[in-house]
Amino acid sequence: MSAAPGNELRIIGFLCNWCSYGGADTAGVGRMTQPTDLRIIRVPCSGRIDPLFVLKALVNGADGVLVSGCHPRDCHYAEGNFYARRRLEVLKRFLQVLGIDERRFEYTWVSASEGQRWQEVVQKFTERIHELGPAPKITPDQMAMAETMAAQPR
Amino acid sequence: MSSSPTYAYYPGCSGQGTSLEYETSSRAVCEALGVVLHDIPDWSCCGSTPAHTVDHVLSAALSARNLAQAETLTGVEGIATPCPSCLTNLKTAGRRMLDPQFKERVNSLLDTPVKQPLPAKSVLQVLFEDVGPAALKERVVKPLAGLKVAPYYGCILNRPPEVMEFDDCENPIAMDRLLEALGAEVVPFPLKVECCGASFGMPRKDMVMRLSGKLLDVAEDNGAMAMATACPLCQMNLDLRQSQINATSGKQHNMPVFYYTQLIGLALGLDKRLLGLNKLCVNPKAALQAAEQATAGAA
Amino acid sequence: MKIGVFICHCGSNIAGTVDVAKVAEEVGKLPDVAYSTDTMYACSEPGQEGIIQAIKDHNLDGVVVASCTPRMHEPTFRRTVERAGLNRYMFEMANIREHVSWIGKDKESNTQKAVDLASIAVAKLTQDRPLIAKKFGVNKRVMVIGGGVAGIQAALDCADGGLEVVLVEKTATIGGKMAKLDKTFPTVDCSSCILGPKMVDVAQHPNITLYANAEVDSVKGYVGNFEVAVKKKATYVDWTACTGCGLCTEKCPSKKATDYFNEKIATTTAISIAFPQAIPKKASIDPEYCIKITKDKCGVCEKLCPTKAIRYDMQDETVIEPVGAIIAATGYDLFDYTRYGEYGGGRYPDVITSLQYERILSASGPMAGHIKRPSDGKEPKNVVFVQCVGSRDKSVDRPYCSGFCCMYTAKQAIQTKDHLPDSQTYVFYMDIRAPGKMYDEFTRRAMEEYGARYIRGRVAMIYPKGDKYIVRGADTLAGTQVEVEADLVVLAVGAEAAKGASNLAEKLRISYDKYGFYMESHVKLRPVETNTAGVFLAGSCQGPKDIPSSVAQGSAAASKVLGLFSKDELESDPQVASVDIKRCVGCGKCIETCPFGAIEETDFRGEPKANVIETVCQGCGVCTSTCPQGAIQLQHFTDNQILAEVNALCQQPLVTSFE
Amino acid sequence: MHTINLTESFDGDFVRKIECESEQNVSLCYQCGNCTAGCPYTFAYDIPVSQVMRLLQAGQKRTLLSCKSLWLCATCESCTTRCPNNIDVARIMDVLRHEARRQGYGSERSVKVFWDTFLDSVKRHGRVFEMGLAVEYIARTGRFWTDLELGPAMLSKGKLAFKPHSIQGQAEVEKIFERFQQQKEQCA
Ligand SMILES: Cc1cc2nc3c(=O)[nH]c(=O)nc-3n(C[C@H](O)[C@H](O)[C@H](O)COP(=O)(O)OP(=O)(O)OC[C@H]3O[C@@H](n4cnc5c(N)ncnc54)[C@H](O)[C@@H]3O)c2cc1C
Ligand SMILES: Cc1cc2nc3c(=O)[nH]c(=O)nc-3n(C[C@H](O)[C@H](O)[C@H](O)COP(=O)(O)OP(=O)(O)OC[C@H]3O[C@@H](n4cnc5c(N)ncnc54)[C@H](O)[C@@H]3O)c2cc1C
Ligand code: SF4
Ligand code: SF4
Ligand code: SF4
Ligand code: SF4
Ligand code: SF4
Ligand code: SF4
Ligand code: SF4
Ligand code: SF4
Repeated sequence: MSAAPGNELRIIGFLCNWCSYGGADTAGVGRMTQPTDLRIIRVPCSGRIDPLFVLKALVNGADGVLVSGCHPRDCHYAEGNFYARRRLEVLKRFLQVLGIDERRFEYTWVSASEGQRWQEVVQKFTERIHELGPAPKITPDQMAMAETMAAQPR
Repeated sequence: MSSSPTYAYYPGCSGQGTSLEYETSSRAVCEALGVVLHDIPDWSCCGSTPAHTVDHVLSAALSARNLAQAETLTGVEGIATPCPSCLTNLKTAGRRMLDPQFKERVNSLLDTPVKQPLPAKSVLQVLFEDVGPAALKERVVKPLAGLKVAPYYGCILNRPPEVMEFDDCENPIAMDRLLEALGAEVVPFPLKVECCGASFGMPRKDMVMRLSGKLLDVAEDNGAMAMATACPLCQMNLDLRQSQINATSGKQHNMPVFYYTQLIGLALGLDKRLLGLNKLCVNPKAALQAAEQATAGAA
Repeated sequence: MKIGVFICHCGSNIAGTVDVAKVAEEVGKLPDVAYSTDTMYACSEPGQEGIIQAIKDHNLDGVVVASCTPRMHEPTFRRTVERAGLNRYMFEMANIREHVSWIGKDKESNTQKAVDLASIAVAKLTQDRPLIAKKFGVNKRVMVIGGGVAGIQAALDCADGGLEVVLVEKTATIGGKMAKLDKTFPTVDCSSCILGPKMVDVAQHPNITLYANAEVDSVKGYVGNFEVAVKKKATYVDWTACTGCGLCTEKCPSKKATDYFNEKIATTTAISIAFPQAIPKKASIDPEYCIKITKDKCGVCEKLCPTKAIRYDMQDETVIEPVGAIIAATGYDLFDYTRYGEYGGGRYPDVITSLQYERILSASGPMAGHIKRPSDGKEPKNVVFVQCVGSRDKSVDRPYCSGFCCMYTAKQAIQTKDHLPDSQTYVFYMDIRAPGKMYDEFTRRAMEEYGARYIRGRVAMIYPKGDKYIVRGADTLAGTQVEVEADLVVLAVGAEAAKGASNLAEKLRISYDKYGFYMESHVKLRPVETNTAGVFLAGSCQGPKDIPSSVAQGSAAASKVLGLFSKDELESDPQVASVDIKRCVGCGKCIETCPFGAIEETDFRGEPKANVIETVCQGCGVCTSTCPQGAIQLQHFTDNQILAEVNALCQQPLVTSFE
Repeated sequence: MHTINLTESFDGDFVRKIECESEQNVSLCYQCGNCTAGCPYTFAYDIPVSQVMRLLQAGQKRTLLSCKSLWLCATCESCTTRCPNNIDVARIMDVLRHEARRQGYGSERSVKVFWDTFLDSVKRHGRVFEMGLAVEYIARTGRFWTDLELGPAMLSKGKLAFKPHSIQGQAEVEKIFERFQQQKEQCA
């Protein structure tokens, strides 16, 4: 199931502390085996996730980025995930413009009790990234474009 | 509805012999109610139970030949069949062929491969969903008032629910509603989905005696004058073998066992020859007359 | 910067599938890492001492521990570094247990992943700044939501501890399920004799304000300072005037109203008092059945009422209650057994639920304690109990054990024999779950002394035969199919989350599992806390529980609240947003998006600027991702801190920086 | 009663094969007995269906493949419909039958011969020829037809044809059977 050692790809996860990070913990407590590619960065809320983080990760060599927050209506901070959703939708379009395969980026919802769901999410996303293979190097043009975008007021 | 519901029709082998009257009455009722049936050209046997006791690929392939034959028809929304056993095989084959690997294996046994299996329905489902009790009621010319009937669906018409996807798997009501629309009195029948003994009549008659005998007992206990079925095997076990059952159990059942399509045909006033009431072993005359008198008396 | 890194073995939990020494070695090579080692149990006494010693010996500025989830031990280690004189926010954790060793099988990959995770923690730490918590005042009032036995216990304990308590109950009376029970296991003593006095105490306690027939509408604020809007639903009777004399209920001509208290086995009058011992003992009108309200006729109760309490035009009313803590005690509801078509799906009158049977057994119930069949009022001879209905059944999405039904079934079998000595009981069970003091002995007594015939197997179908029911099951120990002719069948229906539980959870901002039961902060270590500070759990809202456990949890939740309120001030979490005045252009975008209204506009030398009200800010960071200038930064999760982590993971250097 | 040596007699390959062919996980069964309780044929079985499940968990190949119950199951789907663990028990019964056939078992001969005769009829005619089936069945079992008294009734009602209903595609159907013989097992 996991990529052969040495064959791993760079997958970065941004997870909200209350729901999805807890869900990943629950999966761990349940010993639900997962591919090893993913590295998780913990943030308080999916609303804290700046699309720029995702963009930077992809531009700087990540092969995939996974964002996961609380289910709609279940946000610890009432509506942070709602903001996240809106922003990340916009980001998907950004990626297309930049010429980055938008399938390298995914956002999803997993609650703290959903260990099994988390396992499935990781499994599927990792498989997808492996199907896409290592991300192509970013060209100087793309880099410049990303920089312009990063400088845009949000 | 703008256009008539149109189906590829799979009669099933028993319709050519042991359940001729089911076959003719199903066709007659469909025609009367505006359901168009196009026979699947040169259909073959689905293999029934024996096939799936050998192998699932073989069983699916026997059904799949008919699925492929049905694909030659145009303008049909699916396959309709009166026989629950054929239906199960058609549905199971279609469902399992969603798995490309399985489909591949099945197609490799066929001369003409299946492209996209058509959805299959029982004639009962077609009549219930495409015509419906309300429309049926309007067409009744000879209400069956006074006929106390136990509706018996048999074990596989609705089970397992994930495959059959029609009506309730413990307490189906489609036939109840149609019979009620005819004016018949549907008696409570708790064994609606209990098995009758299936195809064990020849090799293990004892099992059929016991299981079908129990169905007759419970129908009678609940005040039924007749039973209605939707399955050739059920009908045969309950009707043809009723004398054997009586001989084994010492009981005196005299319970006519109709196909529900025969009852619909009666209420619609269809040509008696197509309904084949004379093919029933337990003569239904007495029950039908009693029902008529009961209503006449009440009126 | 001088950083110390500690890679925990957690016994074999981590070390089993991660080469911890290698991780320590690799991370030790990072530029800012001054000290790196592995440690057996980082959280244990020697483990913590080791960290403190290293801070002192190596003059460390910050510490990274790579071990279990920060959701468990982050507070522990923060205290550790604080004891060594560091600011507690100069600490980071890498989760190499739940996210590495427990989910990956390949040691090499795990080790590499652990190195990466520890490295991002180091990267983040290089950007960390000391943060100082502020103090704020606490409103020492507590709200208890749900007036079952757990809520009652929690309310009484808090009130006895000197706190002001607001108890909110959805129905017209407190008491919950326990009020409906006749007797209770394992002592078979009368339920109302235990619960009744407690309910009276609630009514009479000077510190308790009771809102019955009320529900929580919305919750604002945070620990120490919540504001809860409580909707008092119209009862059409002025409860300040009603004395509970019951005259109205005697004369009301509308007698077909649904009797929820009696689990619908009886009907009641349109104006009614749930039961004689109800608290509050006040009448209320069911508007669906009141002839005055539906047809503008009748009006009998208004004429009769000696205190002129009837108000046909009463409206719902909302009150705001400021409280410092909230205890959720909303209990459970019963599984809807009509989903089992094979048991009749609700069509058979003498196939009833266990709770209906309690009402039949109860001396104050509709049958005055005489066991009679609902269909024909006859005394049953053969009574069959079916366990695990809607429990331990994946096909109806209820895979869990409801915990108390084995016990109450034994109780009901015993009571059946007590009431009807000539009766015979049968119990279909899969396993008997009776792990408690005197519990197993109790179920054994049902068999040994009361002759209950226990049959190990599930029931496949129930159908009527004459005026009896055939119950067809299996006796798996005998390896046969069995049939019992029953006069009455009692289904031990399982427990599921109370209706509306998930809705309330969303208001309280607490988590719930896929069945709607509330999630505790930690199963073993924090069983009555939630992940939302100031919100606690009691009773079966957290999962099915019998009365002893519900009461224990009620008391535990109360002691947590008393502990919380033992301080006059609480420390605020300094992980809040903060505005860089120089960068802020006063656009107000952050003010618009903050879900908590924590940002206000201030005037700074004639220019509008954003200002964060620290006590209101919850630290979500939505504003930080909103601000076009990068002017408002969530402390401890700033753009630079998170980017440092991203950077540590990516090979190529960052294109832009925010500074 | 004899003692089963669970370590020695456990046949893991057998369990895996049945699981693979039936696409079911037998360890999901917690032995509630619901299948046995609902099975209309329990009275005739030598091993009730829940115990079939149990013996399957225990990898008891020979006991299972030689049991009569496999041949008496009518695939009525009661067990599958009601299993609390959503196990397709009827399919497991079917798959056990397949394996029993392959390994040469057929403990309820009358049933097996009936089914075989049925399929031969399909193979030969493309559709079942009921009269032919009956005659052939009697010939194969040597049993004088127990239903003889039904013959006249059926004939007089026109329900038994003397000639098979052959179809044009008979050869196609025959080929299905032949190609099937050549196909490799999926979970071997
Ligand atoms: C038939 C049967 C017999 C039993 N017998 C026994 C026994 O003998 N011994 C034993 O120990 N246990 C027994 N139990 C278990 C017992 O009922 C529970 O342990 C106990 O009732 C749990 O108490 P609770 O306060 O947690 O929940 P509940 O009793 O369910 O109380 C919850 C309360 O919260 C209210 N509420 C729900 N939602 C809201 C909301 N949104 N807002 C405001 N209020 C709300 C409800 O109206 C209710 O009053 C039995 C259970 C059953 C079904
Ligand atoms: C093999 C085994 C495995 C288990 N696994 C689990 C598990 O996985 N999960 C789980 O939840 N539970 C498990 N348990 C149960 C668990 O051990 C208990 O729930 C838990 O230890 C109870 O804690 P306690 O504090 O009540 O008692 P104890 O752990 O027994 O602590 C009592 C303490 O009091 C001290 N003491 C005793 N008498 C005196 C005295 N007179 N004066 C002063 N001190 C005294 C004792 O020395 C001891 O330190 C397991 C139990 C066993 C036996
Ligand atoms: S710190 Fe965490 S990982 Fe280390 S021993 Fe303690 S519980 Fe285990
Ligand atoms: S409403 Fe009036 S009559 Fe009814 S109980 Fe209250 S005081 Fe008595
Ligand atoms: S007005 Fe309504 S509640 Fe009052 S007595 Fe009449 S029906 Fe009953
Ligand atoms: S407590 Fe007993 S009856 Fe209830 S779900 Fe658990 S095992 Fe079944
Ligand atoms: S969004 Fe940023 S710039 Fe605008 S007011 Fe808030 S802090 Fe200032
Ligand atoms: S972090 Fe920002 S958005 Fe979130 S509560 Fe604090 S001020 Fe409001
Ligand atoms: S019903 Fe399902 S779980 Fe129960 S014994 Fe049968 S197979 Fe096992
Ligand atoms: S499918 Fe077979 S085993 Fe299952 S209940 Fe029906 S006859 Fe019994």
